[in-house]
Amino acid sequence: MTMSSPGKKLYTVLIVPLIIFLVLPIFAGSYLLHIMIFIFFYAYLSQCWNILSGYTGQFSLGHAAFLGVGAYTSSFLFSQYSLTPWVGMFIGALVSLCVGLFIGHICFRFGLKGAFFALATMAFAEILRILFLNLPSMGGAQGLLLPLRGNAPLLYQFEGKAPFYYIALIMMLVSVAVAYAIERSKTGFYFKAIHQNEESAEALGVDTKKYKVIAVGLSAAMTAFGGTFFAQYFMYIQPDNTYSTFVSFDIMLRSIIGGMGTVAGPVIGSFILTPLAEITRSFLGGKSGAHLMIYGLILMAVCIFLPQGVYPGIKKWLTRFQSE
Amino acid sequence: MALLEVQKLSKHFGGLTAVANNNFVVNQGEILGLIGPNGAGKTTIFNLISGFLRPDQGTIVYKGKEIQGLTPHEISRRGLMRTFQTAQAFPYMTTLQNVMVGGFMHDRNRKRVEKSALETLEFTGLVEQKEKKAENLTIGDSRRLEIAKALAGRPSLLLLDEVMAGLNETEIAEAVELIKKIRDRGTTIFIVEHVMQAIMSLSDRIIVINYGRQIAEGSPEKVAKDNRVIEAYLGEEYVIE
Amino acid sequence: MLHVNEINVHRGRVRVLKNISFRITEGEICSVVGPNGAGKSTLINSISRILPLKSGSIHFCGQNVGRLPPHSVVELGLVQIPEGRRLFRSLTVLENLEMGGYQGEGKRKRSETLQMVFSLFPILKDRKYQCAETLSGGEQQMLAIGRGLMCLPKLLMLDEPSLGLAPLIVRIMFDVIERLNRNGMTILLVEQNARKSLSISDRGFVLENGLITMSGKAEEIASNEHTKKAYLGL
Amino acid sequence: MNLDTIFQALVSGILTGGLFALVAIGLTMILGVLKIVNFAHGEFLMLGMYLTYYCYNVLGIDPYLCLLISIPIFFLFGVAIQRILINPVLKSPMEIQILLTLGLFFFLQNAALFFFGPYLKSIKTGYARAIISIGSVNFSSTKLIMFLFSIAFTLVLYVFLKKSDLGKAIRACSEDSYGAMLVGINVRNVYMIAFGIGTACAGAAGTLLMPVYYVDPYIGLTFVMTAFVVVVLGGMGNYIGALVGGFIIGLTESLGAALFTASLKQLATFVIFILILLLRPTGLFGARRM
Repeated sequence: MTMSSPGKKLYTVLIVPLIIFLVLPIFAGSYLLHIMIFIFFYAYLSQCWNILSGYTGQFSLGHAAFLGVGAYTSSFLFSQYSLTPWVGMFIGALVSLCVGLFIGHICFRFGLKGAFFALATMAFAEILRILFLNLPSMGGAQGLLLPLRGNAPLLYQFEGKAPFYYIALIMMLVSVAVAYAIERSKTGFYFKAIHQNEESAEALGVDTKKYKVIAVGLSAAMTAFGGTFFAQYFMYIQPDNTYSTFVSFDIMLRSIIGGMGTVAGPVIGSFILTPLAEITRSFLGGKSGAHLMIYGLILMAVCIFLPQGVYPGIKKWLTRFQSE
Repeated sequence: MALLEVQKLSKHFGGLTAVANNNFVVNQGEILGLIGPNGAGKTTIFNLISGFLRPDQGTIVYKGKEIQGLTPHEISRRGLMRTFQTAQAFPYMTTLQNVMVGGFMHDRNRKRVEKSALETLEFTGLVEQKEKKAENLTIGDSRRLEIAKALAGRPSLLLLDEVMAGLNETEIAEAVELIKKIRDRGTTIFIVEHVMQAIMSLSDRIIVINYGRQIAEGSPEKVAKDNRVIEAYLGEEYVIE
Repeated sequence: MLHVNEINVHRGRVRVLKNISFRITEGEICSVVGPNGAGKSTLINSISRILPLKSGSIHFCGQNVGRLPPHSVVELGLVQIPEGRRLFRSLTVLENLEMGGYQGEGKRKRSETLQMVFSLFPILKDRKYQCAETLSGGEQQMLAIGRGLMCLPKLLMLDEPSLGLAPLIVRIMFDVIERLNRNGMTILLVEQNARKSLSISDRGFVLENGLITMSGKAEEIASNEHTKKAYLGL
Repeated sequence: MNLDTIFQALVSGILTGGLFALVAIGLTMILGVLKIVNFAHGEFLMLGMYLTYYCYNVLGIDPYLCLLISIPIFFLFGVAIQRILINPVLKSPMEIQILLTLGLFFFLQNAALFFFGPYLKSIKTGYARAIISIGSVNFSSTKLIMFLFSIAFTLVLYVFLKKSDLGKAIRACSEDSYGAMLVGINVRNVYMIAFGIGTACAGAAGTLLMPVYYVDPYIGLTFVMTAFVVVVLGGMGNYIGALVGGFIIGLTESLGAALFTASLKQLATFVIFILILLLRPTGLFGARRM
């Protein structure tokens, strides 16, 4: 479906920006790098969301839960036991995987679907947020301030933004590769089959419950790596910037604008929305709320006028480009 | 030899008895027809056998093992597959991809699955539609796709639920040929159908149900002459003529 | 009374009705015969304005209804009893009937019509305060017809009124249809049970693959070799 | 913990429960009739509070008099929103509908932040401090008024749905919109009216809440989540269920607050929510019944 048999021209279309991305930190200033990091970072997170919600159609409104679990696990282990976040992020992913499997298992065991599943995920994230607000050992409402160690690559701490830039870029590329691999595999076929017609999938021998739980678990574990990145980049986390429902919205918005259930959607969406968010934030930042108002308007406009996101349009344009 | 044996099968919805104490067998290699008025419980029987509903009572024995209580995917993995009354394809996948979903049941390898899916499309006469999205198929082709998806899972017993509804006569004739071809490859078939000329020419035996109860069973000729069947299903006037 | 002129109707990309034209004269029963998926329900739904016309026009009592919203079509007296009944399941029998006389003339004459419906189907009067979903299949079909009658139809379109009903109830249904017709109601009937519906009809036509392949007197259609073989099981 | 504290919590829970019921009935009407999960519902309540705040502080209108303004305004607001935003997505997949109301949620919340600022606002009426005491149990008169109005509003709505033709038509549409269309009900209008009524419930609840509580732009999310809990508990589209569910959640929250710390009471709400979703997705009283 997506990107099936890309022609040579398509590769050139992709290789040019990739080279630009690789050399960008040499020329770019810190502000541009910061925006690029955010583009990659949100593309990554949104791709994780997309693997669950875009492909299998199980709509999560609580991905902040997995981001938060990842961020808190690695940060807690780092600040309390001086465990390097490079290891901590895997433990975070493991914990998040368990949380995801737990949520997925109990939701699907009881046959939660559609809006009910969405509401349940939102409630789970809220539960975690309230819980962490009330856990003094996790910093409570004040949050966790990570110990500064200067330029310490082994501790996931760097001077300057370039290393973060490359990490975010790699994360984005890996997530794209994972999505691409899934899309072409049996698992991907099953995910899409579950999305489009669960009953029929079941009749064709698909263990729909199992595959849905797998999707939640995979997506949760991957999202947790994003959590660690977030914590290391800002060196500060609190329940309201990790577990909050707005973080969940931020994560899913990119996929929706780009195109759910497509490999390129989250990336395209992030390239559109993240700079837009940054620009409106810096232009209208003086008045709080203004840029998020625009967010809301964009979201409503997308639902009414472009319910499949911008990807189908871009795809059409690319096919024309290839055939020329 | 009995491939599927149903004993004392019953199902109630609230106060309504959908299936009441049904007993029948599907023999290896035959085409068994199931007819009855709308709402008589035919689809309920299919749903019970394929695991989409749990029976209130009774046993369903397939290949010598009880399968009631198993999930639908477990049952289909044992080679008992079904189609749906309203063709239920994956609307945004191509015809080929639709069939591949069924093919992945026995094989992970994408290339091999694709190859055998193409063979299935060839067999069902859909190969020219392979790149078409399922939502854009004609009624006739979407019925074929419904069969093709199930065939990709290499069933030993195939339950066909009104696959001819809405087809014109040429299409019905083609569908009859296709079903015969499937049987000749060794798949046993259990079919629900309202199109009388099809069910009469296809079936080796026919079971007739009304209000969830079996009212007749036997060869097409015998069933067509049965007074109770005429009264409940074929229409009263048949008695006179 | 009803004049359908060269209508084309699409469902998604599929052209379901192809240049369909026919007329229905006041006081007759007209049957539509044809296989599943030939477009019979689509035909009724496009007359009811549930489905949009791609081209063509529909006139009812001299008025162009091709652009009216569905509820206005009902107000004109062009009423459909849908396949599958579509009752308001948790509303009582009485409330269901009241909803039939929701607007215009139907609302003004509500209590009169209600008496008429109750005399036609006495069982509904007994079950006045019961929820619709507690009725048996046959009673539900009676309620569906009663609810349609509350709209004061001039032309009543019935989509598969005998679907899934026991033979005895089917006979009652056909009796009611004949009685309504004798009292002056025009009826357009879509039925799987073609033999029965043709037997009470004045005229009929055969709809196959979105085309009218035959039309004429009901007896002619019933005795035609092709229809006999295809739809009458002879 | 003595008996008085618990009794106090019970009374307070019932009083708050009335308001929850009013919010939830609006939500459940939109859900039952239009099959739309309206995430922006809490924002309507928030806007209702701001409207009341400014009516009182700028125009000097008594908060309860303000009901006469807020109910029609929010009804029309709801009608407009249905017309412009909801109608285009009525036939879209569920995800798109959720996203649209999420977008509206975002927009309204941040519009409030933009225009009204992030600060907590509350009004001080003359009667805000009037305390009614029964034995050792004290409660504010404003809370009692809020409760009585909520219950009255809910009952009026119930009678309207049960007895009037339009009310029956609304129920008919929520049962089978296709069937409703075929008996001559203008389904598009019914959708607008139902959304209008649902919005008006939230707006009225906001007005009633203003003398009791503070408002800030973020208050909507809390209330919409609580309202979802109530709706799911009472059974989707079930009006009496929403009323009873409102009391249950009101009691749970106030007892939770009495027994645990205040911030954990919300936790209790969400945990109950998930348990209900899992164990009784049709709610305690089944879905869509009057």
